[in-house]
Amino acid sequence: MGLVEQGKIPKPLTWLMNYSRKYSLWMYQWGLACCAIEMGAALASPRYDMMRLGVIPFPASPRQADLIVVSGTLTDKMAPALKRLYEQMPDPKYVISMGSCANCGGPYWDSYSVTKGVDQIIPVDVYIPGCPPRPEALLQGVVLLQERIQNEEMGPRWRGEPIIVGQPGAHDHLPETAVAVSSA
Amino acid sequence: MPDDDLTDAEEPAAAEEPAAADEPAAEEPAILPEHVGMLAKLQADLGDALVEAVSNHGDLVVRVRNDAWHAAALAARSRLDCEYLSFISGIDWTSRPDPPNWDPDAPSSPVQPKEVTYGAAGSDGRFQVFAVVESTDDKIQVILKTDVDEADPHVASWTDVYPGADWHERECWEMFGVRFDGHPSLRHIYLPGEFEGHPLRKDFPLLSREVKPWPGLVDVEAMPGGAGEEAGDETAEAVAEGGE
Amino acid sequence: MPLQIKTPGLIKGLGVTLRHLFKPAVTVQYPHEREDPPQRARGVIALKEENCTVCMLCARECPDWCIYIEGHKVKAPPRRAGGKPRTVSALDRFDIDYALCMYCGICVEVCPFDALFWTPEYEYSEPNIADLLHDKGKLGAWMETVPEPQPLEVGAEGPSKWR
Amino acid sequence: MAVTEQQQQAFIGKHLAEAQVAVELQDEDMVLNIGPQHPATHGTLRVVVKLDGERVVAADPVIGYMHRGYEKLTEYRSYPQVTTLINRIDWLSSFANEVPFIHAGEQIMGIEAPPRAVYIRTVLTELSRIATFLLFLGEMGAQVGAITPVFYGFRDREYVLNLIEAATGGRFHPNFNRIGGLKDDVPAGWIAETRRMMDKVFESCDTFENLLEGNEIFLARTKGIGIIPGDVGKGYGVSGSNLRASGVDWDLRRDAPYLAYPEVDFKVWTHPGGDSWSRYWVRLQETREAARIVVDLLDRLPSGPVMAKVPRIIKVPPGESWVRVENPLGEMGYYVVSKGATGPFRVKIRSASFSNVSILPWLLKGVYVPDLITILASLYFILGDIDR
Repeated sequence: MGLVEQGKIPKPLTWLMNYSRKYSLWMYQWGLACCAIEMGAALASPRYDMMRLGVIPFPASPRQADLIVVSGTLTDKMAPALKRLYEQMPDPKYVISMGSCANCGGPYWDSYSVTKGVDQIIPVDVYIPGCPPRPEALLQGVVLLQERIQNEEMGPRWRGEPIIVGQPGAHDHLPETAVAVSSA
Repeated sequence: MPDDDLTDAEEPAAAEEPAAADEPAAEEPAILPEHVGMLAKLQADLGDALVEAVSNHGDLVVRVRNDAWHAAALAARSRLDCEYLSFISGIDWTSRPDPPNWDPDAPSSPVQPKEVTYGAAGSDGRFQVFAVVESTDDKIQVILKTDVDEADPHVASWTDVYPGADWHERECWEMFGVRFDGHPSLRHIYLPGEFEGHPLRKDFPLLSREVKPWPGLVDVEAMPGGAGEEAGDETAEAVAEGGE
Repeated sequence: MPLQIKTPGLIKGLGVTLRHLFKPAVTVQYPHEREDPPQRARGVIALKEENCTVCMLCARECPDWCIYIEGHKVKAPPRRAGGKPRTVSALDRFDIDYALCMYCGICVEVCPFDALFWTPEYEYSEPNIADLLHDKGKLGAWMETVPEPQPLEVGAEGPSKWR
Repeated sequence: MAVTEQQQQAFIGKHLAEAQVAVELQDEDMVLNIGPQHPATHGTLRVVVKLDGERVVAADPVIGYMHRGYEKLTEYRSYPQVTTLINRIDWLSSFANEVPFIHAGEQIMGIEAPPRAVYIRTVLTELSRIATFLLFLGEMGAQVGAITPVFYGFRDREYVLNLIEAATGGRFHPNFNRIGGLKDDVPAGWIAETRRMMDKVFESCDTFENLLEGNEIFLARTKGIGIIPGDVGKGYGVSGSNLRASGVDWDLRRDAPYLAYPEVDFKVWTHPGGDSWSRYWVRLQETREAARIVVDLLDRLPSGPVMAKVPRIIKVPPGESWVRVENPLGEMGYYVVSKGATGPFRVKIRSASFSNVSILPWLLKGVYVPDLITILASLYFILGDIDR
């Protein structure tokens, strides 16, 4: 399958493959805090029923997952585990950061034990705001991710090159030192 | 036991003074009638190791000497039938050093008074360990406190009296650095093993708060020319109106 | 009860399935239809720019320090004819960082001039975290979605303070 | 049903001896790590267990994966800011979290909330209890392999969350309590809607009873599993429904009255069993009882203001106060020390799950690995409530 990595797939085929991929996202649930319950509601509650969107929420292990939803507060004690499991996922892989804690540390922005944002550990494709976001907001985030998958170049994704979705200076509004301190 | 002069002088006054200072309703007696019996039972077991006792918002607060901490647990359990352990925790009574660039008016980061005061039943120094035990049959509870030496903070462990004390003491050790003599394994409970410092001590800084510039500083550029400052400044009015 | 136990489980189970077949589904087909959240839902904060006097109260009370305000002084015409010209503060920058916001509503509550409002909108995920910093233009655009204040329940006193 | 430690040890010893006969592997204990991210641990709990075959010889729960440093953060925040922060300790019953903290502040300040506010507080506390327990009832089924209860639990929970959101503006984190009362009154039509939803909750409880209580697999997996004798539970500080399921008749709503509970006639459910099934059963009854309390209070909701006269900037005078209440998960208390500033000097947060889980090393000795999951589910803890 050298063609995909080299980005030499014909356009219609790319469209077809992207279309297929976006509707069969195996989602690894990284439920951590309050947002995990809202994620659970989006998955298990009949009112939201995320499987309608082609999101399959029960992969046996991260090695079978395409998408990881980090929902909740990531602490410094937990961060290595997240990093390790993320590295086990096969390319192409996607990350949704759900809720203020996962985006930026949220209510615990000044805490001594909380990582200030998942994007300091792993690259994030979609940020969902809210504390916690409504289940519908998660659905909207998934729809947004599916749009991105539809329009994406497959080559770099397949090669496992991290696509920097957020700009490098995602934490520009924080001074450099704050970021350094939080990861220490 | 390093006795503070002030508290030492007040001890004979049987705990009336601190209670009066703490309570907005000053008429309240130091010991509520329903607590007298409980206190007598504890007093019988502990003797002069019971330093101070006071009723605080309907709860009996008893301060014991550091070396009687274990005996206090036994007394509460056997005499008062307090089988239920609610929690064990600590407190650091010193005031927090102000970080640099601190705005004393910032409503978002309250400033505590600089002078060191102690709570109900007083204290001897910086660290205190306190616990709440309850009796589920008699529906009573006692708050027990003891002073801990600042230079070498340690106190007896309760793990043999209340098995649940295990985790609470680990937490207290991690947060305040108070050793519990006789605890089977004092190791980190919340934080990763390589974490340094004791977060709940008042001198442990929150670095993120110190390095991030406070967005609440009034950032309103003066008008070029500087005229008209005295004429009805709406911003100042707003702050005055909203702030008070 | 005894009858229920004697009924073969299979038939009983299929009966449940059959009954559910005729019940309306509770699922809301989200991207195609959407259920409106309650009016009080705290989705996103809207800014009515003309009401803001750059008093900084919201930024000062914010627990997360996620509101950034800058302003400058300008001369405004006097309130009454013949009065002195006033100095008012004009808003240069009003940013709320929704990546950091904890949606507590303290800013809306402390605003003395009714410049901030909650709206129940929630669809503003972004692929780029910097875009979650809404500037005053974007915050002003949310004003269209602010619901009317609801009447209160019987027995309540006074008008709703909800904004 | 009480089992002493000696009996438990004897039990383990006996079975170990049997295992010795069966397989010559009795010395080679296996260490199994469950979590921190495991579907059956309800979040980020990690349990390291030493196994002999399928049987747990020793268990060591490792917590702290959700530690956010609450007690430190409260020292840096003002009272309104703390109120909104502590919503997130036990995120399933956020409203119930606020109540004891607000009470502690009111107690030191000497303020009382108006009766209407007290009633609405009680109603919302009970609603959050229902929301919490409905999730439990679903989860409990899921952990023994029944998927249907999860869907029912989540479906009916949404009804209650809608009510909470309509009144407070937040599905999870209401931030509705203020020192001296409530932020606002409830919107028009809310009471009628709540009554309608409570009928659904009663119906839902019946459904759960039908689904699980007659289910042989469910009974086999839960009856007699994970027995906590009452006096052991007390020593570990186990509280709430977990303790009541061990036959201890103790409920702070009745025994240390707060809010409007003295004016309500409700039953405190206990069960002598102490096993997983009793914990499930007690919570099911309490869900119903909570719905009854809500209906009862709504019938007698007094009219009037919802906010007492308080200064605009809250400054709590020097003093300290210990307030504990009966949260859905157990005894939740705040030891608030104030020195007269706009924020508290020290807040000790006594959360229920921390003590409830601290019994695990004792409880998990001698159980099978699949039962471990049932026991964890039946103890029902929230990670944020353990780690704070």
